[in-house]
Amino acid sequence: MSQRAISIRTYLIIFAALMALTAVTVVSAHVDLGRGNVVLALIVAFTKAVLVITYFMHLRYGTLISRGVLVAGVLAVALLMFLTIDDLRTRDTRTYLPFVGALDGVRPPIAPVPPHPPLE
Amino acid sequence: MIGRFSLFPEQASTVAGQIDAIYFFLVAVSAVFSLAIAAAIVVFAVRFRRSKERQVIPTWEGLLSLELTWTIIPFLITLVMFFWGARVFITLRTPPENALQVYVVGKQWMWKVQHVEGKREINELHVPVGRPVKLVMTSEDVIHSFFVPAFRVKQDAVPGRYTSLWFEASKAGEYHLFCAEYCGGQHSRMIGRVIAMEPAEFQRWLSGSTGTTGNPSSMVSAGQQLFEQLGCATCHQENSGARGPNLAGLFNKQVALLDGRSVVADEAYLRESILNPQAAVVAGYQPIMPTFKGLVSEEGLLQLITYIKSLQAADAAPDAAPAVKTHATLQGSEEQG
Amino acid sequence: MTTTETTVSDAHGASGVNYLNADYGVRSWLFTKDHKRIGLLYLASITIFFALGGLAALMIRLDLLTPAGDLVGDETYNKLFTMHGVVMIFFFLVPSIPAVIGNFMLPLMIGARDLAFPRLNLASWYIFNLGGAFALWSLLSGGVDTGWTFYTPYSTMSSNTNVISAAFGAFISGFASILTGVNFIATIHRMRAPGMTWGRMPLFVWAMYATSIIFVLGTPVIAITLLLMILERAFHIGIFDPALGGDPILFQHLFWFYSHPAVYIMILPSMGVVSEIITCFSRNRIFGYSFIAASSIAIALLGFLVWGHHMFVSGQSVNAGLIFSFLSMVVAIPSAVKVFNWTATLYRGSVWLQAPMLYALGFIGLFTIGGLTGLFLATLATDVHLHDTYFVVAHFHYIMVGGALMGYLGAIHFWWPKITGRLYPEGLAKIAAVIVFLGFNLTFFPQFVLGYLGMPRRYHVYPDEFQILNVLSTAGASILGVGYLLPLLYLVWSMRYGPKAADNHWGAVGLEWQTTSPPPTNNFEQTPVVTGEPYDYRDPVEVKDVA
Amino acid sequence: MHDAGAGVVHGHAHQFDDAEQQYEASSLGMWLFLAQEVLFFGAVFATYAYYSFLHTDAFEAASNHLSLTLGTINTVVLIASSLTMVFAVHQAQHGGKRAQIGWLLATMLLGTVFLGIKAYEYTHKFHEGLVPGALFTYSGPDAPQHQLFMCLYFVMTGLHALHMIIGIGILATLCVLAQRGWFRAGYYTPVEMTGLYWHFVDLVWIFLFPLLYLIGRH
Repeated sequence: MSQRAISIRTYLIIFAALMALTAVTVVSAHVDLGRGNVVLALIVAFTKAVLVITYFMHLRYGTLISRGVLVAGVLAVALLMFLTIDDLRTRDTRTYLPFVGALDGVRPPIAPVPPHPPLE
Repeated sequence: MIGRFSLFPEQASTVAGQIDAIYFFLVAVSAVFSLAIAAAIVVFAVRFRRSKERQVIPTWEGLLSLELTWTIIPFLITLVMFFWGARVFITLRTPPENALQVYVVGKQWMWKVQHVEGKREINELHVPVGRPVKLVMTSEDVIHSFFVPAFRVKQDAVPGRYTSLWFEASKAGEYHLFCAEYCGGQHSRMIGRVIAMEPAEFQRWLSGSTGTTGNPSSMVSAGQQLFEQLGCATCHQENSGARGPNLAGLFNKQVALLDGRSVVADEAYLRESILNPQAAVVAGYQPIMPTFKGLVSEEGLLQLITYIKSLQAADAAPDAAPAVKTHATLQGSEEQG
Repeated sequence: MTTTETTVSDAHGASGVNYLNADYGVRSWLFTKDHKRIGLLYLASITIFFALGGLAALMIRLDLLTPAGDLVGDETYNKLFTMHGVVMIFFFLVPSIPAVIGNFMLPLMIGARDLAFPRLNLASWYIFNLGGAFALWSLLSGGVDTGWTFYTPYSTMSSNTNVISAAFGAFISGFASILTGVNFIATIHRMRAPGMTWGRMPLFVWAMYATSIIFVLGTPVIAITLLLMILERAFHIGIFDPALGGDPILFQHLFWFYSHPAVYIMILPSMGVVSEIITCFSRNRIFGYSFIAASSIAIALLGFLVWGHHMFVSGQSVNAGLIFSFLSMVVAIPSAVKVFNWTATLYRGSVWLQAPMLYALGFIGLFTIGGLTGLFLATLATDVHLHDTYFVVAHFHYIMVGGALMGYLGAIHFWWPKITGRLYPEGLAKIAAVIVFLGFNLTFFPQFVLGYLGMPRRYHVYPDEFQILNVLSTAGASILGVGYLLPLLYLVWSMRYGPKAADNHWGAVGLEWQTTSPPPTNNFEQTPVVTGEPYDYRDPVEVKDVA
Repeated sequence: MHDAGAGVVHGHAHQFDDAEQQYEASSLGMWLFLAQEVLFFGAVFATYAYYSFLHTDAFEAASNHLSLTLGTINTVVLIASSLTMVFAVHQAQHGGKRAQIGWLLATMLLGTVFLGIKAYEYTHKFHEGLVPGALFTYSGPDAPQHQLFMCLYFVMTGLHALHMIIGIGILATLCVLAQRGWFRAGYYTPVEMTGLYWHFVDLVWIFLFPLLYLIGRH
């Protein structure tokens, strides 16, 4: 087995970095940055992920194909997310009017039929 | 026309011609490529068939130029298909402003249509020729799909939102209406007719009332027409296997109900059973009758009741409560799986 | 020419010890770790499922003889076409070539002694059968009537048939294909024989590699989709429920994200098989090896981009429609390139029309029609008219039955001498191939016409004017049924009574033909060394005529 | 994947030429399995992203139902368990049998603590009437979207917890095998593969925590 041991010291440094990043993400959540919050949270999460993968999971010394497999998985998820949300984002109100929380002015013309009160 | 065998559907809307043009282009491309491949296979198989004496010397294992040609040319052809199809699709999906608006609600196994002027139809849609019609559709339960082959238009009716579809009938006549998205037990019976009429005739139909309330005979005939139109006949039939109780000779008779009560079938009972069928279900029948509240006007109710009163028992049929049905032909949609 | 030091044992498989007679008894089969035996176990399982699905298909076609659908009631018809869909796709087509021919031939073709993870391979078979048991249970206890697509909100809120056990069966069988995918990729990467570079790998191995990519990256998404649907139905929580702000169209997105690549899972293996058969029976080097190999990978990767063309009329946005339509055009090109390369391989070859070759040529013809009719559905304007009509049914049957199934039958016949050491009756096999070809076309070509006429799919009752075409289609279906019965009969017959096969009956050049037929448990005495390129049929190997 | 290729305890399985090939194959097999898991969780994250795009405000409000402190503690616990797992693999590499078992037990302990906190959170949600379905009694504004959020919360954290439970099970078997001396400096593949799996489960939580707990805090 090719000796690829990473020293204990490195592990502890990485652990400290992960803790710091967790603190950053929790603190930054309380600051109102509008859409920036989600973006920052994702950036921090990705950096933590990269740290864990390269050091804790030894992908630093991993083969090219192992890295390729992981990147392919992440790209597939990104593709799924991008195209579904792009479909949602570009739905044209002329062909698609969601009831829930939609344009308040549009009262559904065909009222859902309330049950008829029983005849006394 | 409905019912006449033909190998090609009618072109009854303005967009049908354009879609058929794309279709023929695609058929032509497919025919050319398929026949070319098939011919090449047959010719090569025959000309280079295996024979003992011929020494086989494979001469070439790849020509980049040939590979590029049969990559780029098919790609260009598909690009033509894409742009042409996209252009027509965009016109299909942008309803014109002056379109006549009609509301359509898909409900498990029927199409409920309501014109802006208040006229309502079930499984039927009357439209004027020569004027764009925009259908605003939704569904009360599962996904249905409004499909008129003669107009070449289709759009799913999705619960929880409106989807819309537009067409402009170019030829008067009766055309099939199908539900194209699988929606359960009677998906194949959720069909109907789209009747394209000349604008004048359409106006007359739209404003014409369904028979005067005055003389009873027209009331009975109007009632019968409403009875057919609302689809009551599909359940309330003479034969014993029907899904709904037999109405012949029912008026002023004692009726045993599911919950043990027994009432006299007077006008109030008939009216209540039409508007709120769940309130008094006849013993031995599934509570599957949909409510018609909001679908039939007061005037229509009176005509229906007059019609039911006019139905005499066919013969001295024993009026005992019908035996409890052992095998429910229509699975009650209420019990959850 | 692959010069191998293996001394081909002179005992031509007959008396020698091979994987079949190395060990006897039920335990030796049920706990085997030998990839060849697991391949045969899969062969048995999927043949049973194929019979089940085929029976449902025949019932559907018989019922559609009359416009009123007199054979069965509405609900039974819905359950029949759902069973036909679920069983044929999840339990026959997806595993067919990878799990049977792939398991058997992949190690042999790359000169390995076995797959990388033999125990996972056996676990995959047991998981597959567990999934099948759930599907059978849902069938026996009343069937499921949601269609193989399980669209919500019908499957979660309206159907009262046992949807959960059928969906759970498909969910579990997904893990079987994931394990197969992991096994194949690890084996191809790590266990190729010395000298076998990526450029010298047989094209069937390339096809298995591409299929495994989709197995690994696509199957988990269908697992989650079915799991969410099951949770929503079982606990009445509303993940896709419109009343809670859920979106049924999201279910369709998640479902088709796997299910379109799944159709490439079904066709890519057959493409690999055809590449092997075409080269062997035309004694010719493959035309454009690198283009065919690259096309397999391109199809696998591009296959993930195009799922939206199933949803052009489902309420998806016009913008997304344009994107998916364009990408669907791009994905059609690699398939076209393959078809042209196969046809070019026949040029100046020595075409020998044996049964496997008939299936391969049938595949090319029918797959071409299937692929081209796919363009009708990728083009936006025509798809609005054709979506959910019999045109779609005809299209995907041309790909799956005309393509994948013909390829599967071709593969079974081509490698039958290697798998069983026996020869099937050639004359009867050719007749069966022709019957299958004719019956298939008579069944599904009328459905193209029906489709454009506007007959919706999954209809138990249809207007009278569609009856003539439906009767034609049913007639074709009965011929097709006979066509499929013949191979079952004579192949089983040949297992015991077929004449012994030589080690290399067809004179092919693959590594799997260097070892005995049937091969020993460890595949090769010594690991072969590959020196030449894969399909080098330069000097004519004299081919013994069939007795 | 825990029994990948370990046919013969100290040599290598018959289908491999040498131990190096066996290790490479096992490692690639594990990474393929993790890629599949990325897609498995990815599909649920895609559902969550889709709905949070559709109901952004409602989801941010609903996120406040979750207790931030417990979420943060759980994140710390899980990253710590990753550290102890790395030490366990480290010891396995260097043949320290007792230390290796010690770190494995520490990892299992931290995993159990995580699950305990999770169980507490679930019961807390149950009492607050936030469990989706029939028991959902929250009736504030956008109640349907809150129920949808809670559905996704339970599905995502439930799946993650299930993977934790499987992980702890594998760690337990590793302890038993280590006790029996299966692993030595030259052969510790199962420990490393389990380490990869455990770190992956930690990674999922690293993404789950901000997306579920932190979106509504400002």
